[in-house]
Amino acid sequence: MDGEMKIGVYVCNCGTNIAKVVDCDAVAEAAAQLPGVAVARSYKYMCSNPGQEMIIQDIRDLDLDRVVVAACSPRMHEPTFRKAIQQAGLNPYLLEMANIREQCSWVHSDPVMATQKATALTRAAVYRVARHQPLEQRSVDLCPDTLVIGGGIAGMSAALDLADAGYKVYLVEREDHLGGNVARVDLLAPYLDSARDLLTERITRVMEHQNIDVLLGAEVESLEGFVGNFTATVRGQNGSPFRRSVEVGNVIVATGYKEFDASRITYYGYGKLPNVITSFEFEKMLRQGRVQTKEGRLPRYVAIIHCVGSRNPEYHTYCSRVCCMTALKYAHEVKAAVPGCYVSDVYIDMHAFGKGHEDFYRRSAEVKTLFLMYAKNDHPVIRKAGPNDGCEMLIEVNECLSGETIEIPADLVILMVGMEPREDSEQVAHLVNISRDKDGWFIESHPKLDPVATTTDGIYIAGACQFPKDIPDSVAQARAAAARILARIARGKLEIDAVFAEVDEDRCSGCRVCNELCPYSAIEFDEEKRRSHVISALCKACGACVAACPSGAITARHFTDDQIFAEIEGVLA
Amino acid sequence: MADRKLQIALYWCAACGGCDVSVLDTDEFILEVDKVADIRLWPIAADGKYADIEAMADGELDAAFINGAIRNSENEHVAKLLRRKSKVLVAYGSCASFGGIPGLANLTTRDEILRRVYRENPSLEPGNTTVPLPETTVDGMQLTLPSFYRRVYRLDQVVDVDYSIPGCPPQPDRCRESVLALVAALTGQADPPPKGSVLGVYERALCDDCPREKTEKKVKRFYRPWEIVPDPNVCLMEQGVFCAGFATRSGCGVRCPTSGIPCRGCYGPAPGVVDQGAKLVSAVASMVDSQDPEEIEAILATLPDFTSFANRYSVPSSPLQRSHRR
Amino acid sequence: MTRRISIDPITRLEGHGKIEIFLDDDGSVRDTYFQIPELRGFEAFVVGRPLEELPRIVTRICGVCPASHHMASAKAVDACFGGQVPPLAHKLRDMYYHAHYIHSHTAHFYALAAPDFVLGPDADPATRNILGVVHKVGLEIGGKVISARSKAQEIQRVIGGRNTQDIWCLPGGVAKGLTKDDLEQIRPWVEELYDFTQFSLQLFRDVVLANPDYVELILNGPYTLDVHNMGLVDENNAPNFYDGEVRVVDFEGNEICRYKPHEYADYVAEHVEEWSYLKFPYLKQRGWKGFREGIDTSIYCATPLARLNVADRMATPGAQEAFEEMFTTLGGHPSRALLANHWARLVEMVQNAEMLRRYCDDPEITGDDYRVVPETITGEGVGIVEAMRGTLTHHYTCDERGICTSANLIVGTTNNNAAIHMVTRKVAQRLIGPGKEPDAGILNMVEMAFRAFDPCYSCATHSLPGQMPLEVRIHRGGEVTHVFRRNC
Amino acid sequence: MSYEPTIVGFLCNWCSYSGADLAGTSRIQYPPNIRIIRVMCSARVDPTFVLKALRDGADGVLVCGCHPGDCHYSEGNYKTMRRFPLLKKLLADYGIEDERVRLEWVSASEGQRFADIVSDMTEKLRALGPSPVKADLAHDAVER
Repeated sequence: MDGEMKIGVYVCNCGTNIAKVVDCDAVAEAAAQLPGVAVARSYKYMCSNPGQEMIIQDIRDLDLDRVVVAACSPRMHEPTFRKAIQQAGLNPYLLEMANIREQCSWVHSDPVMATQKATALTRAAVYRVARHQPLEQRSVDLCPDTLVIGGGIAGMSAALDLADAGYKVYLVEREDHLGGNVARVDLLAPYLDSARDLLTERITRVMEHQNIDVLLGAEVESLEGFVGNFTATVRGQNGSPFRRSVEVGNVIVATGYKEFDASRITYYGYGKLPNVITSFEFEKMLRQGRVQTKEGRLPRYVAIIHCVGSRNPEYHTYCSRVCCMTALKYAHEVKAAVPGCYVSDVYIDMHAFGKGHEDFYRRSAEVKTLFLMYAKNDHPVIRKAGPNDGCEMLIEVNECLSGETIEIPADLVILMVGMEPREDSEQVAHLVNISRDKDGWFIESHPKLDPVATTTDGIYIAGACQFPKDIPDSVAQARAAAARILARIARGKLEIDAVFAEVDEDRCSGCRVCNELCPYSAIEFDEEKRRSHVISALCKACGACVAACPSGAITARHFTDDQIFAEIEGVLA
Repeated sequence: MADRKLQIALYWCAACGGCDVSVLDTDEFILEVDKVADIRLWPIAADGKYADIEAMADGELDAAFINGAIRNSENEHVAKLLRRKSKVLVAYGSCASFGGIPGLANLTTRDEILRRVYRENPSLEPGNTTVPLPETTVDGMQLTLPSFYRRVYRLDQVVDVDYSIPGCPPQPDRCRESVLALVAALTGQADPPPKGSVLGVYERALCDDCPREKTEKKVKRFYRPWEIVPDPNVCLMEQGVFCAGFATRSGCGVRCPTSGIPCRGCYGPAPGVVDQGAKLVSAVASMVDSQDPEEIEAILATLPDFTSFANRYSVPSSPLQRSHRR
Repeated sequence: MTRRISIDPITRLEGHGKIEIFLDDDGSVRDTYFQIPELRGFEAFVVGRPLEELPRIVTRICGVCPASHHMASAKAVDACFGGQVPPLAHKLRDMYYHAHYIHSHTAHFYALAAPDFVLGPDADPATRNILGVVHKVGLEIGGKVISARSKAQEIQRVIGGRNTQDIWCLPGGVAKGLTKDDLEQIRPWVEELYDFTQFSLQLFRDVVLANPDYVELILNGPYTLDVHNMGLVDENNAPNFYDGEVRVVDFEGNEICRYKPHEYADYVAEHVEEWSYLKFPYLKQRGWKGFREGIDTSIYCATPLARLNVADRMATPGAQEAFEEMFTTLGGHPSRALLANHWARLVEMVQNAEMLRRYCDDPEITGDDYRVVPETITGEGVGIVEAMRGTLTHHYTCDERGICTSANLIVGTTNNNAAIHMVTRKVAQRLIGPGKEPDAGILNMVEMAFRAFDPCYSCATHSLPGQMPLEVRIHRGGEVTHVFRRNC
Repeated sequence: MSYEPTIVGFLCNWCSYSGADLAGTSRIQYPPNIRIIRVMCSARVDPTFVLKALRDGADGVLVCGCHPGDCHYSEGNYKTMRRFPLLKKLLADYGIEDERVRLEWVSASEGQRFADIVSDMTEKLRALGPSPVKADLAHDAVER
């Protein structure tokens, strides 16, 4: 078989990312000696246009029939190079990548060992690609309807874009009203516009939109099927209890966040001191237009404490990203509500990275807000004030900038509680089969290049369920998800990976070991023929049945025993 | 048939004789073979000398059928001799094909065997310290015994084999079919099967021919054959009785499972399978009905000595061998 | 100067062996060694296996008499599991085993032994085999033999699901029973076998007894030995192949000892020689006295003739007749004429066929009570049956889970190891000597000595895998002057 | 000369392989002794692969999958988990030391964990010495 074969091997230097540790020329030279290799080159950036051109030219000039690219992780650029060789008329599955960056040059420092390893990985790729078969991409019909889980600002924004484009959307909201966490907010930083106005516009459009089916007080119970053809069961009791199943092609998860529970932190006396409240409780006061102490008096001193539950090894190490600007917003709103009230803002760092944020910070300083900086590991201490102190509480802060210990009066203390994943995020992740990071936020497919998709095809994430976000970011991600789905719908048919398992009926003895194994029930048993067979559209190519079949009657396309054996021989040769 | 009678030889290496009996069990068929072929060598039933074979021209024999595993230099010597003298060499039976039951010796060591036979043995002569030696001299008369290989090999691990006919022993009707096919090929009446072909077997595993009813393979415990009187109509595996049938090539006539005895795999792995044992690992594990590591361990503990079940006839065929380990 | 003759390999037996004959300068035999250069590992590699698997592993000790090992093993395993076995299971196993006897004896008598008598000891080696016999006696008789042996195999298959490489016995009984349909299928075959045993006796009379040379050879040839006899008998001292007590009788007919299976180690011990892998069993209470004949020797044999020597009578009428006819011809009971073993086989076959008839008419034989699930594991068990080639002992121990912790096997042919060594030497000394240069014919006569025992070295050498062909080498002055090797 | 073990790693595409990539993007260093082969799911790892890797000269084999409960294919890793005890029995009977074959759960966010596992396994295999399989096969060739 190798006799006739013409394999091209391309070793990427990735600038210096690979080349600084791995001797790419040596790897290419070694590859050139392997059976079936017609050409082996080392080049600065294989993924660049000239790099791809080089491959395409070689395929045409040397009529290569197989290509190996030794470069970054296939999870990064496999699609890129598949497209490239496809342009040159090769079947995209006649490509194999050797991961010599993420799994070699970036993790090893010894040039000799690293080069040896890169050579072995490349050899394995050559052995493997020699056994690749051209595979037909499968295309299935795609249901243009979309399921959006979560009726917050992100969910609504995504739903509207899809609906405006003329496609059906099912918007499922657990609460009996839309709006999510934004509905709990009064004004919005940094322009102090009204959250209600913002929402009312969205909510009315959503409720009135003929393409949007809003299911309030409802939850998604189960999600079956695969990209393009999901079946979701929605259960709810908005009015009378109901359960309905809807067919959708894609799903957007926009389930948002919950605020940190301040009572987990004892030292701020939340729950004990009546006038220590959380940012959300203060928002409520603002919306009701009654900024006052529990005793019903107007506060003369308001203190705002940042990073409650955030950037703190005991609770959450991350920054919740919206609290700083919200705190500044409070300074303005307090002054507006209680003229002459003194506001002190006790912070660790002032994160003002967003558009207009820095100006907003400056403007807040102008309204005479006292800014006090405390150190991460040295939180302010609140105690009840004495009868002659003329205030409810006294807050002791070791102020970093002045280096002095400062005691400030407070009638009302606002704790800027951070964001954390909802309690049900684990169930949701399981429901739609996506992963969560160590804090419980949903994991995107790629942190930089693919921030709205997930590892499960057809499932997208938007808004603060992925990580703390402010409204602009949430809306941006939501509309990005909508755009991704629209692009997919526009293509009409849905190209899905040609990789799936097949039963050789001449080898299947009908023992039925595989029947129970498939997580997608893709294996059915034909009682007539007494054979098992795989419904390829349902198969996600995990290969569990392939390994389990005692008579080797099941083959995993593109992950055949033969190909993996070749890879084993390659890395060990 | 052919104008010239075929020249064939039957030989046994490390075998039990069951393969030769399976040839006798083809009954009158032997007389048919006698019509078209001269049996130049058949130790169990015919007189004939090594000298006769050594005197033959290379390739003078049309076919040699060798049963038994390779245990010692003598086995290897004769196997090589017959290879040289024969146009076609056939591994006959499971020992020649996979190593067979004698191959279970590869799970222990030569020292262990000698210890158990000549040192720790309830019927040994009291005070015995003697162990047989490769070379002895009894008052001037020198006597030799062959030394033995550290492990058992299957035939194709020492000589080039053209075809194999597995089974312990091969069932007589399979044997007839295979021999007829070969005779046809050797007399130019049919194209020879591709080299390496396994003859006298079917493509599919035993379950295909097993009448027992199969539904869902999920078990909470395994039963050893002595622990249960199984339902005669239901798949033994589904009753928790380890049966290698689903990992074993059919051809035997399913005689064991239909008699209430689980298959132990004598017909060898399905085509293309590297190791029967490895395949049984994943297949059997797939049936374990639990997700709790401890419960999984507990369920699997009801299946002791797994290896001798998974590789009952194929230890010498495993990719792993421990021949030189103490 | 010593000259050396080797016959290698000896043929028409199961397994391999080697005979070394040392000649003095004058050509007289100085000594002869019967060596078994083969050892297999069953005692070692059954350790660690679940006990109930053993009856289906040890059958590979010998594929010619697998049922003997299957049964002995099954009985040893039964004992390890507390020993409750329904009576019907014992009946079925016994019935099965009688069919197996006929298969094995037929194969030996016609395929291995007959050539020497039908064609003659010094016939052309190329024709001296079963096919030669068939050509000589004609296809009709040949067909009879083939058909009978085949039926004997088929009966086992119908009763136990399989023949060669038996699977059927489980602790506490057998895996399947015998249906009425099965029984009706078997019945005519049993009749055919009975007729066949009568036919075979007649053939023996016509071919052997009608030939004075053969009778002379049997009665007064070198093929006699003053050693004792061992065999399994029932309470009436009739041969019982599947069950009973082991009885040892000296060559004058006096009982030396009688023991139950679990007592075997008190009565039998095995001597080891450096020049053979095969051990030499002897009567333990007499101690090892070397390879010596005589009334006080500790050496015995366990063969068909030995079994009939040990027995006072046969268990069935037809067999009793044949028994009496044989010993009258041999000049009394017991007999030392080893070649009579061939005749004894035919006598035993009559009992086998008559027993099969009995079982066919036993109303209980098609019952359902053929298996119990054992409740206890006692940890140790011994099983003894009469294999065609001698008393067969399997002795196992196991742990509390029923995993084998040790195994000891004393196999049929092994019992005869010393006797075969001695008779071979005796025959060589008688036939080779000054002026009597060994030729192929003479050496075949040497081989006829052990062939009488129907030795099975695949069996006997169960203790390490790998087989060597038996050879006879003629030594002179450390030089091997002739090597006679026949393939076996 | 000092011996360096070779480890063949079978990593599931979704969690463990991404975890190994993350170790890379985070520049977490670990010994270069491992050669990674990507499979879609740890459940694709046919025990035959492990035998073959050892046969072909690997001193150790590492199989990594998603943490139980987190499998991209919902339960693939449980299937792998069930196979391992039997595979270990088989390997032990062929004289393969326990440390040579490992099953570990590594998520896409556990780059550090992956690196630690590889370092630890490399250390253990260095201490254990070369795989006996290689030696046996070499020995077989010259003396039976």
